[in-house]
Amino acid sequence: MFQREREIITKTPYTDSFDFDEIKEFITGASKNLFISHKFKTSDKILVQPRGGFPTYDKVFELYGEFTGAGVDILPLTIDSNTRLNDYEMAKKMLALSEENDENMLNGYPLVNHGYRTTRKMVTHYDTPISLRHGTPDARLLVEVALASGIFEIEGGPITYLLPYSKNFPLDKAFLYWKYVERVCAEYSELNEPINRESFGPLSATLQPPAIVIVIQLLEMLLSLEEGVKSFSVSFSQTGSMSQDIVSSNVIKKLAKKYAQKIGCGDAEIHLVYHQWMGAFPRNKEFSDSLINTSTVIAAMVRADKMITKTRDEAFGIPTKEVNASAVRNTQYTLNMLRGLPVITDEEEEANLTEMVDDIMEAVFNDPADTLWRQVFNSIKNGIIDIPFSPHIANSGEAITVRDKNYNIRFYERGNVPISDKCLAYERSKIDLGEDSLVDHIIHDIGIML
Amino acid sequence: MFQREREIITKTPYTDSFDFDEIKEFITGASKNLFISHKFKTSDKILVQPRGGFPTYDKVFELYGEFTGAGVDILPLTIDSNTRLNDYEMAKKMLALSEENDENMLNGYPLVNHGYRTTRKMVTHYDTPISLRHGTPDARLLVEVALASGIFEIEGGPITYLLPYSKNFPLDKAFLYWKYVERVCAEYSELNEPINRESFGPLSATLQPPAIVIVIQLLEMLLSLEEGVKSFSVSFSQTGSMSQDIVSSNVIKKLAKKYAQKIGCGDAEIHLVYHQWMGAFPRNKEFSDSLINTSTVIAAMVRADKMITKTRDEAFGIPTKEVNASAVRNTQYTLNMLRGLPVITDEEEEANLTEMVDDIMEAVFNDPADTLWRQVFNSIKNGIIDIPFSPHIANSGEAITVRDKNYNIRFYERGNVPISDKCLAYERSKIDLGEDSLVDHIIHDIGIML
Amino acid sequence: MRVVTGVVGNDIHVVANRLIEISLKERGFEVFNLGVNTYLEEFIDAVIETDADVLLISSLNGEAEGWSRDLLFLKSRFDLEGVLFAIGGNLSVGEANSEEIVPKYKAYGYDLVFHQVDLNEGLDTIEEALKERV
Amino acid sequence: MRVVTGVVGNDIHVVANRLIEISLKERGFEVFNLGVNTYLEEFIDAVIETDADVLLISSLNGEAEGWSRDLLFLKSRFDLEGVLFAIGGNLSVGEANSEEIVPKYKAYGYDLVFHQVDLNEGLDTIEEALKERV
Ligand code: B12
Ligand code: B12
Repeated sequence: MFQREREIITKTPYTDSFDFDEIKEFITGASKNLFISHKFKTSDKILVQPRGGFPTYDKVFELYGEFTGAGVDILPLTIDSNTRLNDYEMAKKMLALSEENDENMLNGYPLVNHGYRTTRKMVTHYDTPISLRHGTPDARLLVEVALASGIFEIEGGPITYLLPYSKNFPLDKAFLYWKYVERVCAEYSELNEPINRESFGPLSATLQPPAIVIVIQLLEMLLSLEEGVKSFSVSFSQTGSMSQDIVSSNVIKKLAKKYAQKIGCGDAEIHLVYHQWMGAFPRNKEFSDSLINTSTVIAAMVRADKMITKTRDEAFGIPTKEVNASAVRNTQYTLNMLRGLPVITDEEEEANLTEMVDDIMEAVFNDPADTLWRQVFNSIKNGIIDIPFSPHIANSGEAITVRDKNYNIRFYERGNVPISDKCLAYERSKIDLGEDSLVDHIIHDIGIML
Repeated sequence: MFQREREIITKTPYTDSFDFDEIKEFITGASKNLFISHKFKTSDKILVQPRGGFPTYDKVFELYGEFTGAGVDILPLTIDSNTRLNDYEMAKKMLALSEENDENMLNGYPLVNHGYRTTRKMVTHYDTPISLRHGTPDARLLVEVALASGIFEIEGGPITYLLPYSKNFPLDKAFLYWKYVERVCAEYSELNEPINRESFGPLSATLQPPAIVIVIQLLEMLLSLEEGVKSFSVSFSQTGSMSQDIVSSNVIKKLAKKYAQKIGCGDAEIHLVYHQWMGAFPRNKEFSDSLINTSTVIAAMVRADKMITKTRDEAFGIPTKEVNASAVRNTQYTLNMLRGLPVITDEEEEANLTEMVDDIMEAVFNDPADTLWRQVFNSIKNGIIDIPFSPHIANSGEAITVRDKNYNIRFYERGNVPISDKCLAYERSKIDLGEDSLVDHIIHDIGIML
Repeated sequence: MRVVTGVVGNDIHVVANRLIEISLKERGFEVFNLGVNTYLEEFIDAVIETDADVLLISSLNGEAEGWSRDLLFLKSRFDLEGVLFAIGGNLSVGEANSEEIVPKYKAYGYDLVFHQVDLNEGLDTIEEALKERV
Repeated sequence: MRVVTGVVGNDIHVVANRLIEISLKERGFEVFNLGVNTYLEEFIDAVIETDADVLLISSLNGEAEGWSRDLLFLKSRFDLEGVLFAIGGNLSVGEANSEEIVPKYKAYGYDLVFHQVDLNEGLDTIEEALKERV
């Protein structure tokens, strides 16, 4: 049945024809070096992964060469935004233009159009784990092509790739499409080292409250483990407050273990990924360097297993390969000097955050629906899960957050998010709007790194 | 008597003729903005001070303009190395050459040759506190000229400007010359806001054990407070280990208070200054940027009151004013994003460090000499105080330090430094030379940031 | 004054869009915000439907050029003489400078082009242009 | 082979000097290390006293040029034909490149000039130069 579905999905004029037997054989015999799950096990440093993707094969090949020279740990394959919205026709057109004119008419690699036979050459050539970065609500075809290419880490999830990345895509479909992705990953995980799934914690990267981020991370983890995935990464991005990042890290690590055990999946490997600042970047490139370096120090402080880097060109556009590779080199330099960092805890903040997360999780589990994905689906619709600055129509957008004077992100309005009065009071007690209107305060808080 | 001495000191063909009455009047009426002691009181951020000085007046004036544009808090006036060794004749010759050829033939500003009348114009023009950075064992004339110019922070001390900065200068003389400096500072402190004295914690900037650094900081503080100075800054430079920096900061803050009270000077204001990495810099300028920014983060973590910056050109030579100003701008940018940082303590390490410092201090105080400076003098001669990599003949150089795997600096040999067997055992228990010879290990440890 | 705004193409960067809506309202415009992920045809339809004075398109993710190639054709099908066409945000993939970008987009049919220009600065320019038209 | 070394002028950067002493000894030289803060006359005196084959001067703090102007004069007063004069470290105030620095210092009377050159690389070159002389 499932195999039949896979055949239908993969049969399209936009990609090359699928030979599932050959793919199975390829994965079974694939080099361990292609599996990030293996690298996590065998490395004791924070793995460094940049972002990056160009329209043409040659440009990605060169990009990987640069990254390798800079001491990269994990290579990225960032997909263009047309492919993300399954607009393969537009992607094709723009790819053709990019190839003809040697100009980048796409903001990433149209993997489906390139196909797995071509892409696999590049993957096996570099023999380094590659992570698929996309933002696609319906990633079924894309993930099939990725796995067949030898890309053994798949980022995303039904919530994290929907709420920040889409306006109209139907929520329930996203859950079902991602269920498909989880199942494919789980199946292939039995052939060799496990395929790693990673959730996308940054969400819309703007004033995201850690409680909601963690809830979404936990839920996507559970949805994935349920289907048999054995290696999963939860993630979040720099909040703007080192303290809040440390608190978030401590809480998410503790709760990921707890909730995985709760559904009998305590055997799965759970990792923590930290994203360097994902919000609006300064237009002064030296400031960007400072920001990025500070992110690196914080990643080390929060004891992440992997960190995803930005570049000094972030405010301007897709970075050149040289600039991108420099960011990797500089990050590795800094990580190498940070050793034996202090272990930090903040009992009060951790208790408050844990309580908020547990309360929201409980509300989700109390939804009367029969499966977890339907519970989550309902919880988004009724605003129990609600993120600021989502373009998606299903997201209620009633929860409002602002920064306190230490730049911690706090709930100002909880909307329908079921955090307790006590927790809300705690959050609000930290806020001081001063003379500003709420809107001005929020505009300021969006731009703290400018 | 003392005034007579001052008249003799200041009567030299190398500087302009002193009018003490006028100087007194000037200081009495001087703008509060020139006093760093005042700025410490009225500011709640880490003050940022670059390094810098050029041979000619015009170049320093331009440098200050750049710094001001970059949001500097404290301006530096770095003195050339000939003046530091009282070789005013050579300084004069090189200043002339620099002025004629518009080339920098000196590595700093020959303040004595320029004189206070000229220099004061610049000082009052910028109306920002200036810190005198020199490294001079006999700084009597230099400090007279500085104070008369309106430079109201004087760095240095009889130990910290001797052991790292001189080979043959007689130790006892240095103490007496600095006693003179302290007395002048104390006298002028009564006219307006206090003159701030600052000790130079980086010493030879290479594998300096925190215990010794702190002992020297405390002793120079005591020698200064004894003479009536009311505002003093202890300092140290980045060790290479964030944890060790935090431990050092906690211990030095606690002990500075304790020892100041012990001599009845609990009313003096004591500040903490942190130096960005003072050791060998990488020749990759992006790495230098990363290193410097990491230093900034650590400065915030150790809750310094002031931080002294380096530049991306450190490995190459005296930086241009533009590069130097950029470093200030970037540092302020980073500091501004670091708020509400966690407060960190490490009881075991702090106890060990405190015990070592107290033991050494006790040994100094147990010296039979009748004054503190003689006790310190004897303690250096007999190796109770002993720093690695000192060019000075009086420094015994028997204490040997290496880094542990977390880059903390540890005693490998204590020489004659009176730390207990227990503490030495603790220090050595952290060291693992591995396959390396001691020399190779030390060479590696010197170059960790390369 | 009526203004139609939104983010063109498959672009879902919503933050600027929210701020633009707030700013336009503060300046007294009647705002029809189509939000992110809006195709060129939808913009044109909305302009006609609302009889707008200004069409203010944002693009952040580098897609704008691909979509703008059809603008002249669409414009030619309706009488949109009185409407001010403005586009702003980040108008290229990768770093580019305005000297190159602006003429290119003007040729595509925009009256005002703001590549990496501060929002308030851009809105000031738009208001001035509107005054001149009257 | 006998080598006199040290740091010239009022320069007190001692770390390199310590490493140079160790490296020279490891390479089998008989080393007379005058340490930091050594004037040119003292170097020349030591070379004569020890009958050295090499004078290896370091300078880190940017002073070297000021002191080196007297080298030719000092050399002319003694017969130092057989001695190899080498200088290395950081040979200018501020950043400078070797293409400018090397000829300048050669004109001052040095046989080998190493501006911002790795120590081992420099010592290799010195050893080769010594072999050629024999
Ligand atoms: C946050 C963010 C995201 C979030 C967006 C969440 C959301 N739904 O909004 C997430 C993480 C989901 C995301 C996704 C992607 N992003 Co994004 N993102 C950013 C980031 C870091 C900040 C954007 C932001 O919110 N800024 C704050 C707002 C207030 O500022 P602003 O957007 O710049 O808008 C101001 C000005 O542009 C101007 N302006 C805007 N419109 C107009 C119009 C007029 C007329 C005028 C006068 C002015 C004006 O005024 C605005 C307000 O001040 C930017 C980089 C940056 N700028 O720092 C990249 C960036 C825009 N993203 C980029 C890309 C490529 C993507 C992705 C395709 C892939 C990826 N790299 O992940 C996907 C896009 C998916 C899609 N379908 O579009 C690129 C675009 C590249 C290019 N143009 O060359 C950027 C520049 C990053 C980069 N350097 O690669 N992104
Ligand atoms: C540590 C340090 C200090 C310590 C020195 C402690 C001590 N007594 O040794 C302190 C803080 C006291 C100090 C003081 C000063 N310093 Co300082 N210091 C440094 C620093 C950061 C590291 C030097 C070091 O120990 N490096 C480690 C050793 C192993 O490397 P190295 O010295 O570069 O030597 C290697 C090579 O040069 C080469 N080499 C050296 N000699 C030779 C010879 C030959 C033949 C060959 C082949 C190779 C070779 O091999 C060596 C080993 O690998 C450098 C900047 C840098 N390099 O990162 C500045 C630096 C050398 N200092 C500088 C200056 C100006 C000063 C001061 C005048 C003022 C000031 N800025 O504080 C005073 C000098 C006082 C005086 N009278 O000389 C400048 C020199 C400027 C220039 N040349 O344009 C530098 C470059 C910093 C800067 N960018 O401004 N300093």
